[in-house]
Order: sequence, then structure tokens, then C-alpha cells
Amino acid sequence: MAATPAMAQTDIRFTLDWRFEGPAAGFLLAEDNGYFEEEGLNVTIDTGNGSVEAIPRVATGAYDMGFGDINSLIKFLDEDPSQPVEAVMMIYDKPVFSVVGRKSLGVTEDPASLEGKTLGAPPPDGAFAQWPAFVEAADIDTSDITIENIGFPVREPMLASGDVDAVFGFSFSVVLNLLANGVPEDDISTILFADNGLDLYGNAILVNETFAEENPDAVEGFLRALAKGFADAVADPEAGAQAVLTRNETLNLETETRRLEMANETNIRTPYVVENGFGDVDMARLSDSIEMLGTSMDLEGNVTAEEVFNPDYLPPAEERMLP
Amino acid sequence: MSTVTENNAVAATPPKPAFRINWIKLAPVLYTIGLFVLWELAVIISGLPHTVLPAPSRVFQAIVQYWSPIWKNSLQTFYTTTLGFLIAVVAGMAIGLLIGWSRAIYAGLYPIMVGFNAIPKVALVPILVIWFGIGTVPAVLTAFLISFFPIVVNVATGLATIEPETEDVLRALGAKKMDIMLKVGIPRSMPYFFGSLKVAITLAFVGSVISETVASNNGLGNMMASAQSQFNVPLVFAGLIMLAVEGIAMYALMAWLERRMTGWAHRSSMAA
Amino acid sequence: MSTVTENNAVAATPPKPAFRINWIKLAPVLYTIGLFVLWELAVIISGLPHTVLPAPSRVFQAIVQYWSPIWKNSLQTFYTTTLGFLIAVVAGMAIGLLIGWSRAIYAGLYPIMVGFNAIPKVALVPILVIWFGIGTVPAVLTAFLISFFPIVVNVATGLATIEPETEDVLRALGAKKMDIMLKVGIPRSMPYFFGSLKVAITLAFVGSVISETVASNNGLGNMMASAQSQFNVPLVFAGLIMLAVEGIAMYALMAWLERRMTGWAHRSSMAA
Amino acid sequence: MPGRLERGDAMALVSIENVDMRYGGPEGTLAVSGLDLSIARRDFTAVVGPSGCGKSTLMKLVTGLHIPQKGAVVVAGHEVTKPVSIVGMAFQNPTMLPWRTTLDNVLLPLEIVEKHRHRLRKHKDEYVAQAEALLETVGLKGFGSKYPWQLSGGMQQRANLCRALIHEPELLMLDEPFGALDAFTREELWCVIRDLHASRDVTIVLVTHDLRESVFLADRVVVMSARPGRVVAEHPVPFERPRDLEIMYRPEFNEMVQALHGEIANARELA
Amino acid sequence: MPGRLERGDAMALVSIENVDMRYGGPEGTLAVSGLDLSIARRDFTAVVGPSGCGKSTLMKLVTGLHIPQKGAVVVAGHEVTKPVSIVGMAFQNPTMLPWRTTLDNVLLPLEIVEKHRHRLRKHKDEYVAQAEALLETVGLKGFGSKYPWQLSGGMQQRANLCRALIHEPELLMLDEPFGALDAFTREELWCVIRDLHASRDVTIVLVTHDLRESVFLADRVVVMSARPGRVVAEHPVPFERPRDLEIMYRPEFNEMVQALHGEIANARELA
Ligand SMILES: Nc1ncnc2c1ncn2[C@@H]1O[C@H](COP(=O)(O)OP(=O)(O)OP(=O)(O)O)[C@@H](O)[C@H]1O
Ligand SMILES: Nc1ncnc2c1ncn2[C@@H]1O[C@H](COP(=O)(O)OP(=O)(O)OP(=O)(O)O)[C@@H](O)[C@H]1O
Ligand SMILES: [Mg+2]
Ligand SMILES: [Mg+2]
Repeated sequence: MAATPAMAQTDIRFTLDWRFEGPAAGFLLAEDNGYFEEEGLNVTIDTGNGSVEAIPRVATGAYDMGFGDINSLIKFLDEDPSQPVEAVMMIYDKPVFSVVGRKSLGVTEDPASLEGKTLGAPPPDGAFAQWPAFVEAADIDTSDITIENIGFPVREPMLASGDVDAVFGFSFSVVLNLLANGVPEDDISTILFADNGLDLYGNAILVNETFAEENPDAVEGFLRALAKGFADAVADPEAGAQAVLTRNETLNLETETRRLEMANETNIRTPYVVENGFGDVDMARLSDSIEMLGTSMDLEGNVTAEEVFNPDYLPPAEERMLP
Repeated sequence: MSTVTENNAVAATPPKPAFRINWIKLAPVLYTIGLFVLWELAVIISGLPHTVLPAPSRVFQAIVQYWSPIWKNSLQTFYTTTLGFLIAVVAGMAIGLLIGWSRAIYAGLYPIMVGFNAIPKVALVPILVIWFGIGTVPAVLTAFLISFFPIVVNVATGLATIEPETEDVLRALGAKKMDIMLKVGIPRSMPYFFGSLKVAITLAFVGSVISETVASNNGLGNMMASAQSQFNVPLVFAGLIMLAVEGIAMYALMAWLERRMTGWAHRSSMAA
Repeated sequence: MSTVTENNAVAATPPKPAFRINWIKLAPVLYTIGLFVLWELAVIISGLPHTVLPAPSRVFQAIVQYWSPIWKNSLQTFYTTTLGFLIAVVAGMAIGLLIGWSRAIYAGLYPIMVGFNAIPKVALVPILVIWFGIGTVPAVLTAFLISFFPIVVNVATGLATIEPETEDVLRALGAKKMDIMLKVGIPRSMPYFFGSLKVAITLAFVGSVISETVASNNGLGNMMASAQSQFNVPLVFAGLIMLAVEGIAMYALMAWLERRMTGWAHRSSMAA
Repeated sequence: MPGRLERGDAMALVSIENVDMRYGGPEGTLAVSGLDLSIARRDFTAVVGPSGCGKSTLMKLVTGLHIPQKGAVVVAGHEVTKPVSIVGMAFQNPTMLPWRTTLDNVLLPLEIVEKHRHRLRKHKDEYVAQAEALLETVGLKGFGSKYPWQLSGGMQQRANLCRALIHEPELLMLDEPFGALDAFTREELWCVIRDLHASRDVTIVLVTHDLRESVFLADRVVVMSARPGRVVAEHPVPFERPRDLEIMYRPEFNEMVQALHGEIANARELA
Repeated sequence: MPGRLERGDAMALVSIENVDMRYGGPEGTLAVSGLDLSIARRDFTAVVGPSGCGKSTLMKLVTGLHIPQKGAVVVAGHEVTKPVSIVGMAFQNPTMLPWRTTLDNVLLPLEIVEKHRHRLRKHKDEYVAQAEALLETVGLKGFGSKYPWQLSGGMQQRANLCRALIHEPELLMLDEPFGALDAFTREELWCVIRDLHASRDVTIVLVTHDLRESVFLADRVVVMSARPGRVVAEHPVPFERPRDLEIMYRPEFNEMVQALHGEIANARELA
């Protein structure tokens, strides 16, 4: 930011989905390595309060761009299609939604093992929101499954203490938190929804449509810079974690590196991305997922894939390849 | 304690024509309607989506539509709040008297309580949940923990501001400290006490709701949290309005009690 | 307003041996130490994991380890809280006087405020964020919104419980209502006002912290939330302790002001 | 007897006409009933009567602190419907504001009354000097900086009197201003009030239990009946002014006091 | 003169020895200084002196509401270090508790004092009847159910007196109990107090500004100097008991009052 801008800079207010943690490294590296500046952008990155709340923040124009859950975006647009918000770049090709259980409590990697168990669910959790669709996709009998409403702060401790048998959550968060709560790694079993028939997308870059129409170049530049940032984060997770740590001194480098690596492996650098480049979506798959969401989210059927995702601002695929 | 039932209006004003509107009686209704109208207008003008700030008309739709769950959850929240509040009243009064009783207790306990109260109670809910499981108990306890402090402060202030002349009446009779507390301290601090109840009851609602949000399968807090995650923001606001209504109902009860119990103190003619 | 600086100790007690310990002075320290010892013991006995309730020793380790971020975030929180609190003091006093001024305003505004206060403020933060972005402004506003109500209630109660005999002194001079408010209403309700400040300041901390939790890149709220999501619970508690310390510091300031401003009301010899 | 005792509402500063005053709603205590009284400008009226007969009520009716349910109170030509601003009132119970020093309490009327409040800031020193002089007159020199609760009962009463005088009101209402004072202080203050009345254009109404006080000070003594109070007799005081304390040793004086004494004995029975 | 005026601390109920009392710390007001007084059991002592001289302070010293900085106050053989429980005190300002009705205010001492509090619940009716009788004696029949702020000044003072009497204390401290009363009510209450003293084993200390009152009621009149107060003279009252109101018309009576009058004139100068 110290460098004098060569051309007039465009300001972009950007909201993350969550706090400064490992998976945010891509954004922070794009900033720290000067990629935004090269594009003539002056980006302010603010923390978020969940991948759901990022959506109204962008829709109302409080933020120009943001990072939020595309499934919630579908629901949001289904409620009110006139809202000026759309996704322009897919980040989590495979969503992190999962149920994490403990083998010692009888939960294995097989979804059927959840039957008869008690599951802990924070109501605002993105994974829990997909539960009805997952039940259908994985063909689970829910008749004797008990769901307890437990908030985020007590989710992992209650699983660690055996009060519940499994919890809903983002795989990388829950696993790491369980480790921090003293659960041995080989006791943890993760049931990733995406691996069991629920083929959804995850978090994407959102943009306020009004802003995008007025500043198409800025949006394009932003995405280009971001692709470089995420490539850097994949190439050198430790540098990515370091970038996070400069913003939040209370973090632990090792944990954040680990978290970033897990996100990279499972959610970002999927086979599809390795092949087709980072950030694009398969419109057919997106349409299917809207279909699937119909069950879990009570959609009215007001939105199509095209209204949700707009690939026009994406840079060419070769600029979006991950190492 | 004795109650004042007499009408304190000292002087009758000349008789007014009978068809005059009683603005005082109407005021709550008028102000509330005014608020809703403003709100509706604000939403229309600002163009905020109903997933952020729904207009009151939409909120009322939601209330009608979801009446059954709203009603059940309201009852649950009302129940936990009232329970927590009652514990807070008893404990707050007791601690307030204790603090008014002894300077050593005051000096020691007060700072700790102040510190404790600067802490958001939501941070304690996880601990309560680990100890008591999810559901009613942590909600009641959170309501209690959040609402006892105003009572303590006001009772202690009431005791500290007793005129020594009034105390002397009892001291001259060789009264023990306990007697002075009972006969002068408590009645004299009643206006302060009732003032604090109005604050405490609203805080109690906040307490039980945040606890329900984090750890409960029912109650308005839980309902609003799930509605929020569904982008059913009108339902969230319906929950908020129910909370407000319950708060006002409890407040009216407190105000009624206050009038009965401390009529002797409310003789001022200022507000007119 | 005049201040009381004289020593009100009416009668000296017989001289005491000089080596006696001043328990009153020591009490805050002793109670605090006692609390920490109890807490440490409770953790050891209950065997709760430090991810739920860390022992104070661990919390202090965390304070030392993370001192630099703790310090920076504490300053930020202190700043937002103080700002929000100051606005609340001014607005609370003003609304309290307004409510004490007119029965129509009282009847109309009071229920709305009560209802508003039964709503958890955290539900409003997202709306504030939409309007003001994240960071300092919503934190200040939340601190304000959460803390003005106790001030309003107490100021209004103070006004309502003025003895008519005192008002008559001014009324007999043909004083306008405004004069009565200024010369009697405000000074007489000062003890109530200061009582409420102690509650309000602690609530203001709660307000700015919950806002920071939801919508800020810094401040203790943000720090604790991120520590919580890392299960760095000792750091969460370190933040809570910092909050408590700041709360106590502000409280001490309020208490000092109170003694200066309302010494005339604090003449009771009960607490001894 | 000077000519200023003529009745007639035209020239009366205060006129109370057939007034009923009931406290606490229709079922409450009827304090005064059928009260009729007229007070001319510059008149010095003393009101006596048994305890609880409505004397303080009368004072509060004249100042407009209470509005009667029946009848009318007219002060300076206007019917009283709210507190009037030309009076200085010394209440029966010294109601000093505890958060103000004695001096600040005495200065209070100056902060309120129109003709002084605008001058107060500029001429503060002058007014403070005046208040201190007044405090000295009543024997409270040096107590201005004390709080009212640091004064003895009699001292509070004297400060209370100062507060009624400071703004030089046209109409001075004194409700047992000397009740808590010893005979000497009392006599000194009698002279203060007497001189005040002589030197200034002021109308005074004094409630008292001390018949000698009433006869010494007043132009006219009004006797009230037991509750509900009304006026049962009015006695012009025939002694010429200026009056000296020595007057009290004159037999006519004691005769008048004795006569009043007897009359009150009757008034207590009447209702 | 009856034999009960002998001095000597051995038989004194109250003895005040060289007492200094200063309010508000070392720099505060010295209210009494070098005060010496001894009061025998069943004695009726009247205390007179200029306003602000420390009479109320003396009363509070004896009841133990204040503890002197110098000297000692001994009541019933024990040095006073905390409020004593054998007294009934009528404060100068009627400090009725505003949240209690007048009757409940009067009953208050019974809820505190050891010998009554345990009997109170069982014998409530009896005590209420007693309190109502007492209220009637002072002319407050029917006002028991009113709140104190619904009473006139004089009525409050009478209720205040009842509160001091109800529990039949051994030592009765009356601080200007009749200040706000008219002459007749006052005389009636004089007789009430006189008869009380005659019929019961009670020691009475009365502060008053009315010298006739002091001479009519007391066995001994104590004159205090101006502040800082101390005793400048003690006068045994030579009139035999029982005394009648007629005694006030006897020349010796008026002579004694005159003499006291002169003495107080001196006391005001002394310090
Ligand atoms: N605020 C009040 N509420 C109800 N009743 C009242 C109130 N003030 C006075 N009264 C009643 O009105 C009557 C007259 O009272 P007031 O104070 O005028 O008497 P007073 O002549 O001044 O008596 P005193 O000489 O004892 O002061 C009394 O019976 C009293 O009980
Ligand atoms: N609480 C107090 N604080 C400070 N000074 C006080 C206090 N009470 C009394 N004094 C002072 O002590 C002195 C004696 O007061 P005290 O009340 O004993 O007088 P008193 O003889 O009863 O007078 P009065 O006849 O006017 O009632 C006065 O100068 C007064 O200013
Ligand atoms: Mg009166
Ligand atoms: Mg006195």
C-alpha cells in the first residue's frame, strides 16, 4: 500500500466468510504479494461472521465483494431473486460440509453408522443446513437419530466428552478442534457429504452486481489476483499461514498451516480443479445441486444456475491453474 | 410492608369536557403504531431486502404463519426467563443487602461482581452446558447471571443513601443492625430495588435467549437461530417482537408491583 | 453542583493500635485471590479439560504469552466501550429526564424501550454492519444501545421519587418546570444516576465485545472469538479477565465521581 | 390604627373566597372549608389556630401550591391556577436542599425569580454579599458554607427564613418561622421582620402559635377554627407602629393576648 | 423540694463528664465542650439554651447516637459506646418513616425493644389498642391510618411524641416536642407528660425553648451556654408536685421564668 499507485486505484471492500484463519491465506497472499496492487486495486479485507452472513453484506452493498457459501446464496436468491448479488468464482470446489464422529462411539466413515446416534448441530451451521438433502442422498434412516441444538463453542467439547456421538461442521475445523480437545486422531471419523452422494459446491467469491457493472475491470482484476494468491497458498502453505499470523498474532503457525493444507487438499485442489483450473464451475453440476437443495432448503424454484453464478469475469483458464 | 392505596392526587383540576381524548392512555398505542409506521417507511425507502430488515407487515405475516411454534417457544422462553429472574431477585436483593451490611464485604465482593459483569455472559454458556447439559437449566442460569447485578447495585445504592436521621430513629431504640436493615434499610431501598427490576427483567430475557441460541432445542433463542440460518429473517423478527411483548408484559407487572409497594415514594407531581 | 469534601465521620472511635491490618483496604485483593484459588481448586477437582474451563494459572500463562495482542485489543475495546458509554450517559440522562418530564412521553416511550431492551443486542449487529460496515462504529453503537436503558430507568425513577415537599420549595417561587428539573430533579436523581452508571459501564463492555465478536477485525471480542474457534480457551479467559479488569477500572472511576458528586446523599453509617 | 385595614377586594392583594380544600380525592381529608379571607397590600396578617386546622394549607393555597376544589383564590388580581411568582415562602418544615450549602440554598430564589436570575451571573459577588449579610442578621454568620444537615434545627429554620427574604418578594408567607428558636433569638428576629415590613413595600402573612408574636408583629390577627378550618374571628391590632419590644409589658398588650387565648380555646371546639 | 435532686454519680442514671463533641473530623464544628451533667433516676430535667448551642447534641450523646471525642457519658452504670436501649427519644424533627402509616410508626419501638418484640405478634391487638389510645391522648384519634406526610406539622410532632412513649422507656429524651403546637394543645400535652412522670418510674430530659414549659414541668432547669455548649447554671424548680396549670399565674412562677430569661440572655453572650 506504500507504493504510489501508477494509475487511479479502485477501492474494493471485501468481506471474508470467517476470521483470519489458514483457509483465508489465498486472499491475504494476494494482498501481501502485491497482486491486488498490480491490478490497480485497493482492497480492504474484513473478517466475516460465517459464510452465510457474507451474502447480505454484499447484497446490500455494505461490501463490494465477499466470500460466502454458494448454497446459501441459492437460498437467498430464491427468497428474493431481485437481490443484486451473484457468485463469480468458485473457491471450494468440494464443500467442507461433514459429520464428524468418533469411532469409539460407533460412528464410522459410513453414513449408515449414524443411525440411532445423537448428533450435535449448531443451527446456523452450513453443514447442518444440508442434512435433509444428505439424508436423501445417502439414504439414511433418521427415525431414531436425535439432533441436539448445540452452539459452536460447545460443539467439539461435547463430542470430546461423549455427550453427543457426532457433530455437524466443516471438516477441517472440527477435526483440528477435536485434536485440540484431546481426541486421538485415529478415533476421529469424518463423513464428508460430498463423498457420499451430495455433490454440492462450497464457498465462492460473491460480488455486488451493481458494483460489478460499474467496475467490470476491477472485478476481473480481483479474480486474477486471487488466482495467483491461491496458487501461492497451495505452493507454500507455510507462507500462507504466516500471512494469516501477521493479522492475528494469537494463532499457532503449525495449526494454521495444517488447516490450510487440509482445505487445499480436500476442498480447493480437487481433481476437477487440477484438470480445468481453479474458480470455474460446471453449470450442469450447479443445476443439479440446486435441484438437490430444493429438498434441504425448501426452495421455491425461483433461481437458475445462470442467475447464481456468472463466469464472465473469470480470467482465462491458463491463468487459473494451481500448482 | 404497608401499601398505599389512596389516591394521591392532591387537588382536583377543574372538570374537563367528557369527550376529551385521554392521550396518556393512548400514548403507548400511538407510539407503537408510530414506530411501526416509521419502520415500514424506512424499509421501503432504504430498499433493504427482507432478508436483512423485513418490514413490520412481513413480520406480522410471519407471526400469523408460524404462530404455533412461536407460541410454544415463547412460553418456554418466558418460563426460563421468569425462573432465572426470580432467582436473580432473591439473590440480588440478598447480595445487595450483604454489601450494604458490611464495608469489608462491599470492598471485596463489589469489584469481583463488577468484573464479572463486564464479561459477556454468552462466554459462560459453554461451561454451563458442560455442567448441566443443554436445555432449560443453562438458560435459567444465564438469565439469572445476567440480571442479578443491576438489582445488587441498586439495592446497595439505596442502602448507602439512607439519611442518617432515619437510621437514628431506630438506633436510638438500641436496635441491632439487622433490625435497622429490616425496618429502614429494606423499605427505604425499595424504590431503588423496583427501578432495578425493570432493567433486570429485560436483561433476563436477553440472557435466556442467548443461552437458548447456543444450547437448547427450544425456546425463542433456538427458534430465531434456526430461522436466521434459513434466511427466514421475518421469523427472526417475529421472535424479537414476541420477546419485546413478553418484556413489556413483565415490565407492566413490575410497574404495578412498584406502585403498590412504594406508592409512598412516588408522590412527585413533576411528570404531568 | 457543589461537592462534599468534608469528612463525614461523625464520631471518632477510640484510637486503635497502629499495627492493625486494614481489612477494608485489603478486602478486594483477598477476595480476588480467594476467587482464583477456588477456581484453581475447582478445575483440579472437577477435572474439566482446559478447553472448557482453564485453570487461572493457565490463563495467566496465556496473558503473558499473548500480551502484545491482548494489550492492543484491550485498548481498542476500551476505546469503543468508553465512547459508546459516553453517548449512553448523555442520551440516557436526556431520555430519563424527558420521561420524567411528561407523562405522555413516559407512557409512550417507556414500553417501547422496555421491549427494545428485552431483545438481545447481538441480533442487531448484522443490521448495524450493513449500515456502517464492521469495526469501530457498530461496536460503539452496540455499547451505546445496550447501556443507555439502565440510565434511563434510574434517572426516571429518581425523578419520580422526589419528595413533593422539595419540589414545593421551587414551585412556590413560581419556578418553571425546567427550573425544577434543573435545580431539584437532576441533583435529587444523581444518586440513582450514579447507581445506574455502574450497571451501564459493565453492559457497555458487553455490548462492544459482542459486536466485535460478530463484526470486527480487532478488539477483545474478535480476539476471544478467534481464540474460541481455535479452542485456545485459556486465551479466551485471558480476554475475559482483561475485560473484568477494564470494567473494574471504569467502575472505580464512576465510584470516585459518585463520591464527589453525591457525597451529600452518602451519609449513612450502616455499612461498617 | 392606620387606614390600611379597609376591606374590599378591589384593593386586596390576596382574596380567598369561600374556599374548600380536600386532600387525597373525594374521600380524603377536608382541610379547610368555607374559608374567606382578604389581605390588603402592605398588610401584616397573623394567622393563629389549633394544630391541624389548615393554616399551612391556607398558605399553600395562597402561593398556588394547591388549587382549591371549591371557591377561588385571587392574588394580585389574578385567580390562582398555578404557583404565583411574587411570593417568598418560609415552609413550616425547613426544606433545605441537602446537596446545596446553606449559602447556595439561600441564593436559590435568585436563580429562579425573573428579575434576579438574569442579573445573577454578573452580579454574583453582590448577591453573595447580600445573602451573607442576611445570614448574619439571623445569627448564622460563618455557616454559609455548611450543608443544611450540619446545622441544628433552629439554625435550619433561620436559614429557611433567609431563603424566603433574599429575593425581596412582594408577598411574604411565613409558616411558623420561629418555632424552633429560643426566646431571645426569636425576639431579635421579630425585630428584623418588623423593620422589614416598615421599610419595604411588602405584604406579610405569618402563621404562628405564639400569640404574643402575632400581636407584636401583625396589623390583624386572624383566628381559625379547628379542622375543617375557616376564619372565626379577625382582630385588628390597635397598637401604633413602630412598636418596641417594650410594648409587650404594656397591660393592653397582655389583655389582647389573653383575649385571643380565650378565643382560640373556643375555636378548638368549633368545627 | 423532694429529696431526689441530690447529686452524686453513684445514684445518677445519666452522668456526663467533661465531654467534648466535635462534628466532622478534627477541623469540624465543636458542638459541646467541657459538658458536665448528672441526672438522677426519676428526675425531670429541662435543658434550655440558645439555638445551636448543642442541646440536640447532648440528647444524642446520652442516647449513644454520637460518641464523644473526649470525656465519658455513663448511662445506667455503663459507659456509652453504642446506642443504649432503655431510652425513648422524640427527635426535634419528626422523623416518621414515610412508608409506614402513623399507627405503624408509633408501633415501631415495640418491634425493636427486647421486652416487647417477642410479645408483639401474639398481643398485637392489645398493643394496637394501646397505640390508638395514645394517639387519642395527643388528639390524633382517627389519624392512625394516615401516612405521616398526610399530617400537618404539629400532628407529626405529636405522633413523634407517641412513638417515644409507646414502649414505656425508663429514660425519656424529648427534644422540643411541642415546638409546632398551639398553646392549648401544648398545655394539654404538658399535663400528659406531667402525669406520666408522676405515675411511672421514668426519668425525663426535656429540651425546650419555652421557659414556662420548663418551669412547669421540670424538677431542675439546666441552662446551656452558646456554642460550644456547656452547662452554665442549674436551677432546681421549687414548686411542689402535683402542679396545676394554675401555677403559671402565681407570681413566684413568673419570677422564676423572668430570672431564667435573664440568665439565658447572659448565656447567649458566653461561649
Ligand atoms: N399532603 C396531605 N395529604 C393529606 N392530608 C393532608 C396533607 N397535608 C395536610 N393534610 C391534612 O390537612 C389538615 C390541615 O393540615 P395543615 O398542614 O394545613 O394544618 P396546620 O394548621 O398547618 O397544622 P399545624 O399547626 O400542626 O402545622 C390536617 O388534618 C392534615 O391531616
Ligand atoms: N450532623 C452535623 N454535622 C456537623 N455539624 C453539626 C451536625 N449537627 C449539629 N451540628 C452543629 O453542632 C452545633 C450544635 O447543634 P445542635 O443541633 O446540638 O444545637 P441545638 O442546641 O439543638 O440547637 P437548636 O435549638 O437550634 O435545635 C451547631 O452549631 C451545628 O451546626
Ligand atoms: Mg402547619
Ligand atoms: Mg436542636
